[in-house]
Amino acid sequence: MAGADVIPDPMEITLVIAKIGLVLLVILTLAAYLVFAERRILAWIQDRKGPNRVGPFGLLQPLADLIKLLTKEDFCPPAGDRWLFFLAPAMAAIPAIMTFAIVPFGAPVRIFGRDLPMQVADLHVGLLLFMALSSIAVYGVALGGWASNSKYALLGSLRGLAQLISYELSMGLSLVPTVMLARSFRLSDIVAAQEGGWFILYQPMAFAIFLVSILAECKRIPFDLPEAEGELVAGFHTEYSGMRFGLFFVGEYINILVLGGLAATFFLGGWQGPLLPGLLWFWGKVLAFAFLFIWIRGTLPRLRYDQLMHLGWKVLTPMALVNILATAWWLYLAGSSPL
Amino acid sequence: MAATLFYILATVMVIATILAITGRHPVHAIVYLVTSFFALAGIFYLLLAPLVAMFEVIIYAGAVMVLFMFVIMMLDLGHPERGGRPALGQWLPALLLGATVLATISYAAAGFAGDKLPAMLPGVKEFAVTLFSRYGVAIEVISLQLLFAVVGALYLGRRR
Amino acid sequence: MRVIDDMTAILTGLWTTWKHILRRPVTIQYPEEKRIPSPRYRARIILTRDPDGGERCVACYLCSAACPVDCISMQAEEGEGGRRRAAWFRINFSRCIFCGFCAEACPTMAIQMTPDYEICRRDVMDLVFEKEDLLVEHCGKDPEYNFYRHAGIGVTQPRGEGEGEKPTVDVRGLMP
Amino acid sequence: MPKLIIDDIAVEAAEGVSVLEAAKSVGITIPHFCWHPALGRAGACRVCAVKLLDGPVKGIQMSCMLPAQEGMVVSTTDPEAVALRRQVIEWLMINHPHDCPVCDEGGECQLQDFTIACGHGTRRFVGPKRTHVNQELGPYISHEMNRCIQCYRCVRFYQEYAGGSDFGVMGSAGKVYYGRFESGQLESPFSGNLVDICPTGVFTDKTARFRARYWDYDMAPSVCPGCSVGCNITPVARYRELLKIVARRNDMVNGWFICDRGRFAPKGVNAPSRPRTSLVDGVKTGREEAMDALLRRLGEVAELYGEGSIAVVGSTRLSQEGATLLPLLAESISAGALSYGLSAAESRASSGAISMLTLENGASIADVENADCIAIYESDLREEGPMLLLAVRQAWRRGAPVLLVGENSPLEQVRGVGIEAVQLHYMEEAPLAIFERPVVIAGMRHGDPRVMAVLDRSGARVACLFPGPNGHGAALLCAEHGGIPLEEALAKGKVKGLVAVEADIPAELLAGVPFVASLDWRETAAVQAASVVIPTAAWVECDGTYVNFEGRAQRFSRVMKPGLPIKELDPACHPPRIHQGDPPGGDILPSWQVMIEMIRLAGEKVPDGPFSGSWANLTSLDPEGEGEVIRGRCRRDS
Repeated sequence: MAGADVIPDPMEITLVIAKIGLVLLVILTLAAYLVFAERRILAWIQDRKGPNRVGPFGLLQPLADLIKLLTKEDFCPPAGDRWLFFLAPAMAAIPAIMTFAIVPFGAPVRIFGRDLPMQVADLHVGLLLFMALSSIAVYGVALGGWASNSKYALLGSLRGLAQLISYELSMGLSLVPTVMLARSFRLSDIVAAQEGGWFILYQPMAFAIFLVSILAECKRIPFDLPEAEGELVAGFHTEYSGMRFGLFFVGEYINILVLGGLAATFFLGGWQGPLLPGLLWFWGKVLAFAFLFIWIRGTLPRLRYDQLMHLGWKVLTPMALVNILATAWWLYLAGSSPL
Repeated sequence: MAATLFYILATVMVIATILAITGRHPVHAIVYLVTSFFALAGIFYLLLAPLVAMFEVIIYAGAVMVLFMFVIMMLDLGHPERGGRPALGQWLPALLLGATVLATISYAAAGFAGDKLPAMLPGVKEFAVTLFSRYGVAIEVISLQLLFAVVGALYLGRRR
Repeated sequence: MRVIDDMTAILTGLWTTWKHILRRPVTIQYPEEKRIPSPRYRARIILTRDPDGGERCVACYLCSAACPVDCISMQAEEGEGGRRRAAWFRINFSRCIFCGFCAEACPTMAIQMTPDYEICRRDVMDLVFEKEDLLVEHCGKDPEYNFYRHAGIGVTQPRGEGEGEKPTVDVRGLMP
Repeated sequence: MPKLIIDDIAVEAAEGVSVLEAAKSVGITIPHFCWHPALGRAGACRVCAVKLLDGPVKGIQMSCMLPAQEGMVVSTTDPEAVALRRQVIEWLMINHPHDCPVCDEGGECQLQDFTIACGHGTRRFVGPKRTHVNQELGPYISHEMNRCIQCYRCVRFYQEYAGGSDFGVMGSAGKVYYGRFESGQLESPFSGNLVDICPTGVFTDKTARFRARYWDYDMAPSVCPGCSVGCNITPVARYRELLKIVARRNDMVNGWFICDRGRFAPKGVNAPSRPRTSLVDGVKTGREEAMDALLRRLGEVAELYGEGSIAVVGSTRLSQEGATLLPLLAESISAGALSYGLSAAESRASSGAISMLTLENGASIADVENADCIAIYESDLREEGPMLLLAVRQAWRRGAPVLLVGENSPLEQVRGVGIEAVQLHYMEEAPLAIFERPVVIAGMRHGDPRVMAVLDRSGARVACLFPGPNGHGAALLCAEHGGIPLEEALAKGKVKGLVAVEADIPAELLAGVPFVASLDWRETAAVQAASVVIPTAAWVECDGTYVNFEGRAQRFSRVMKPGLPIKELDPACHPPRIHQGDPPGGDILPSWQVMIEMIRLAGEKVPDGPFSGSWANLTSLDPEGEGEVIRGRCRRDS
């Protein structure tokens, strides 16, 4: 086999592994506290106090939740498909974590005499990898619901399948203009291209479409039809308990962080920003997105299913297509370097 | 290193494909097939064709198979896995076609065995330029076809 | 413009919830802070006494008949002076739904409901309250009422001397 | 048969029936107090007012006083009638003490029901209430005159129906008082019916004072075990304790009433000394072990003293189920003698009676009431069948002479019910032939079997008072299976082992028997002497059948679950902190089921049920029904 037969520098491997470990730690901790933050913020919105009993200000609540989930019975419905039932939560959580590999979360730093990008893998098809992984995440929802052998779970997973592939389309299409502007699929290039001005300024329409689409991709209110506790008990994860339920849950919150990070990367200049270091800017933007998600959850009611499909196919997708055309015309008229 | 990875991926792919063919449960078969696609994408990546690898996953695993699954889950197919095994007569055409394909590939592989792969495969830009200039017309025809399909679907699904 | 209306609606919603984030929560931290319910609150059941200190309960079985969950049981017996009383009286609070039918049915105002809502116990069996646990040393919400003063059968006072009674009839008298 | 219309329903009433009864026959209840089916009308209470819209009489009328006539159109819901009833009930309630919570009648009180039915809710009259002093009426009945509504039912029953002379009505107008002429126990042997007949709580059952309420009662149709009359009763139990007994209507037997003996006499069901667990040599064991031990010891007795040294003894209080199984039990343990617990004299008289009685010449209580001459032969009805005395009084009120024949028919018995009777020495002296419907009531205790033949020829209907509630059934089976009196069996000196099944054997007879086993629910001499005791269910704790004096088989139902009453439980055990199926002492079976178990253990073929073969038709008896007469089986079979 020709091609990549290069012995990698052991130092590089060490650094990459360290980065992976660090990112994993940060992401999981953040996801856990995002759950806590959501409960507190929702409580505030509803004039309640929220969990405030475990530790100071309830800060140890995620730990308590973890212990509870770990000690619960790991149950599989007798008529369910055991194998897929146990596989599904992992298929939901792992793509979400993997996606973070391509997100540049800070300015490159010099360490041990070499430039170290604050990014686990700087793929030149990074954006496509994101698309690929998000399309894989669909399987977790679909198989989990189907393997439960429960009508609520099956309905939830059917809804989830249709919703996720529908909104993936508008999400992908809304990203095309950014690629056209940055002239690269590489995420570090996209960030670099926004040095002069964030893409949200040039592409407000694409940003709006992307924002709505990632809300739907996260299955968050107002697009939480696959879970819809008022109609389907808990949707596709009705039959899950213990840590498997926890995996679905954590996957969802990691997804929020990852998609927030990607939104920042694609439209808000990634880690770029004045005065403060890049790391702070990036995480600040991610948390701002997370807060927005929670805020929206505390405000909006759930859509009806036909409204959801209408919005996806008849509003967002055509708008994204028109936006691509407009951008193409603009680029064509403005010449090779519009920015 | 790359060779090791290739053999691992190839083994996974072959086994998954065999399981997908012989599996009697459609949902299990889809899961095996998706696994096979993943392995294939990995092999493409090793062959320095990351674009193809990504499209493999996005289009085949992420779209086509999901639609398959959607249909299988929507239509209650009962329990086809409990049905009988296909008779030998039904296996024959598949075996025949399989043998033909295998022979062709062997012949082709033998023919190209000595050739060297180009040192660098074209990047995204070259790929795009080729696609939209040299094969531009074909692409447009195909996309028009897709547009018809979309319009047709909207027409069928319109509210009466 | 519908789109603008819709956007305004969504933004108004977001603004409303934002205002509520900054508002003080209305939650009461229960074990530390406690509310005192109104006197008519229907919680722990008691058996009261009449103003003279006697048991009001005459074990007439009306509360147990009215109880929709069958949580009241008792055994009547004859006490001193011809008073009817409960030999034992039992309320199973693990069954009680605090509907208040018993208090409503009680003809002697004996069974009453109090605002004491803290009746959790570690052991379910401790929720079975016996007469000693239920009987209190006061009149509850009806400080004046005394059943036997009104019931003309001469238990707390000689016959014919209760409230609104004529002296007893002399059967052998010749006057019409 | 007059036809009339009541509340838009066309009614065809029987001749001479009141409008109230005519309405009752189609399910319309008109409130009433003084009217009673057995006592008729008095027109005293005025609450049965109805309005006649059309026909021979018009306007407001008292429906109990008004005979149903052709063409009447009656409205019970007319506003005028409703208003009158409401006013009347308000008057009746003016002096009521409002003490329902402490009144034992509460919940089963006609006054409560009709006060609500008539629409009276709140007392409006503010004046003082009239009060009375109560009387002490003995240990069975308590008196609360303040609750009285002056319907005269008590006096009409006590003086007219039952012939009592110590209780009556005094005073006038607002002072009307019902009571004895001086405090003391009521003398009539039917005084307990005052409790049933009083529509409110003036007379209540003192033995069940302050115990329970109607809606909590465990009740079932049952038959009195007091004597061979077999009055229909409703025993009332609560918390596994028999509280009281109430009369149950059966026009073929006792009508509406029962005697005080059946109502108040201690039945032993609640006795603390009652056997509740199986005992072997005084040690508590399980029932299975006790039955094993019993069979083993019977085997030892047979081995020691030879075949036929065992006697099986039943009794006349053993239900017909047990009595039919007794011969099978005797066979399965190879017993040499079978006794139905009849004494030698009773046995002779009973066998005579059994061979004499046919379906035609037996007398029922209704026959007694309709007789135009009654002879009481060698019997004290106060002991052998008090309710027959009440029936004799009804016949006497219609003019039938009453003859007391023989030395053992005391004159005092009829004095209690206010009858004048003639005493004779011999049955032959009675001029039965000159009457159309003469009835002879014959006692079995002192009866002479030769007289039975005389009676058979006399043409009179005969009521033979067998001993015990199932005396007739026992006598039938005794004749069928060749039972002998226990004295005779013991006199031969061969009997060395006794199996007593609910048998009341005198202690002196037991003295010489080495081995005694007892199946019983009463603490009899046999239970005390027995080395193996297996407790059985009392008559209120199981279903069963009694055959009464006239040969009427009547089914009684289980009233309560067997087991130690809550009252007798250790307070620490109640409420039960550990939940279990049976209460303590609840693991007992009816004697006939114990007998089936023993037959099974002895290795014999087990019958399907208690009644097989020629008795099979008794299986489907309805406890609510009138019973089935099986008298004269012997003659028909032979």
